[in-house]
Amino acid sequence: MKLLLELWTIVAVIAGAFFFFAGTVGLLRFPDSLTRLHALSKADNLGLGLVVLGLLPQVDSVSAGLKIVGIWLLVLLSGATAAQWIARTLRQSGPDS
Amino acid sequence: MTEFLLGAAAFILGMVALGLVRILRGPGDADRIMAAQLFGAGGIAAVLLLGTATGESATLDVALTLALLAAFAAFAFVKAKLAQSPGESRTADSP
Amino acid sequence: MTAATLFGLCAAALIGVGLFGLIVNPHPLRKILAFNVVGSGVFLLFGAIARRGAAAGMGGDPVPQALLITGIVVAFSATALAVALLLRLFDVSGSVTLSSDVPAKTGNDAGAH
Amino acid sequence: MIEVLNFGLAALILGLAVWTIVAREAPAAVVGFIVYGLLLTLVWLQLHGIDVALTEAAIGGGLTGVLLISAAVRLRSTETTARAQRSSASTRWLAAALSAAVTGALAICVLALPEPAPTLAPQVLANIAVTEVGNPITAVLLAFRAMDTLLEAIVLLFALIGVWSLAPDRAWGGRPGPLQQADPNGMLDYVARVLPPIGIVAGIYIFWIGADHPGGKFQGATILAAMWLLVMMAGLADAPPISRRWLRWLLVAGPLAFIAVGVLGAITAGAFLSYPLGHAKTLILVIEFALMPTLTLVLGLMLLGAPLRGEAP
Repeated sequence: MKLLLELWTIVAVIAGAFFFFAGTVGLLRFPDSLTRLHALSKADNLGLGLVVLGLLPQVDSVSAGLKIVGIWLLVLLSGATAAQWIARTLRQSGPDS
Repeated sequence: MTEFLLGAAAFILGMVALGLVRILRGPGDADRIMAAQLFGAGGIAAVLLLGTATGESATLDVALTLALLAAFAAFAFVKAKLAQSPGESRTADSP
Repeated sequence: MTAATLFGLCAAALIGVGLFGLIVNPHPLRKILAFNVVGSGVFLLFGAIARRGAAAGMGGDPVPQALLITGIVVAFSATALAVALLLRLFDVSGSVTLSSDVPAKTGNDAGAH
Repeated sequence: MIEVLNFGLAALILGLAVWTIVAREAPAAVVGFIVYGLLLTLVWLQLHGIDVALTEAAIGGGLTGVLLISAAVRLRSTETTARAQRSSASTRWLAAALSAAVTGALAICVLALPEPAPTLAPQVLANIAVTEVGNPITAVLLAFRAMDTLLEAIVLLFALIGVWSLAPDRAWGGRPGPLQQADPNGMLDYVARVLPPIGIVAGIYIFWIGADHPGGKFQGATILAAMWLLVMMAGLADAPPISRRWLRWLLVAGPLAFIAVGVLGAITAGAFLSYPLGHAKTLILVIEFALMPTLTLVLGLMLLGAPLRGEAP
């Protein structure tokens, strides 16, 4: 059981790290600001989410588990809002502002 | 396990740090803010990984604070930007 | 190399970088930024010294750490005051230059908004 | 692994500091500085200063970033003139030499620090039981070096008065910050309704655990101030006019309570700011509770800047 949980942690954290990698590649390689924004929102939502899921078996109390899930939800909320807002300035003034 | 978590933290930090090249290249301020956002998410992930690796539960509160304030700079940036062009912001406000 | 020495040396470099920016950057906002870099370098140096004082089961000497918290908050208030001064100068004169040989824009209503 | 991480952090921090100095445009430099604040938070964790990391996360990464990015966007038009005034090559070389000398001297000092390092940790540990708080940082801030904290609260208040005093005459007593229009269908409006309740709970939580675990009033107050700002940014509430009596009272309540406890100590325990035996924790809590609203208001109002509008909303 313990081995299984450790395996879960390793798989999920590696998957999360992969999304951060993908987000960075997108941020660097995509041609314009809106596509880059798209790549970025994948990274902070899924990357952090998978890391949080992976860490769940490793935390020492239920409250700590709830706390890290809450942290993820907070980042989802504020990240999505920030992305939408950045997109709004882009639409308004063109990508090169 | 500890080594793995530390390694993952270092890897994620390294990745989002590469994304900081966007801050250097731009071209716009919005792209720079995006790089900072990505770094914020990566930084929170790294803090969580570090905290779990060291078993220091208070580290989670640092991540909580970061998560609460992560997007504030982006909000302030957009607000200031919209205030610069008040005429256009009205049209952009309509859904 | 221990973490304390590494970040102590890093702090020394930060203070140098910030000092350079403080002298050569003509824009006052950039001077405020550079000043904050110097400040964080000083804090980091202090923090490295606090880390070296780890004893009695604590990860660092709590006295300098507590002073650091005080310092960070006071540095923020100084930055806020400096930015407010700068924005007021901009509102009144339309420019933020600190040198007297560049004529400031005149005829602008004080604090017009 | 931990060495790799530390070296990476140090290299990144240095790189971002250089970027903050050499970037062509101020907003670009400020974004670099925001990331720099986040990295410093990680460094504080590596240096075992969790309380400091919390403060840096809240103030260095959060509030300072908001303050500077708004100013940088507003001052955009002034940058071209400033660039024209670039200092001469000789000045730059002199500045570089001076900076290198300062860095060199400090580096030598760092490498020559005495071994074993002097520390006050054992003294703190020996005396912490008297204060009845569990977090040594809180014990230092509010008992062993309470005078520093008192003066800090007063300095913050003076800084706010300084910011206010920059108001144009006609706006004195009015509302600080620009007038924001609410946008009922916008995302910011949504976040400003959802996030503050969570943020307020989190802020009070960080404040509350400060007695026994890392956390405390500064960090908690910063989070509360940020939530207040978010509501004002979204246009859901307007900033209060600075002439309001309740506002003035709340602003001085914290320092006044602190001084009152100090005077009480002078009467009952023989010295200013010393606590009578057995009542230390109660008095520390009184001070913290009184300082909390003051700090929240001071930090929030400082970010809003000088009043620019009349009393009318």
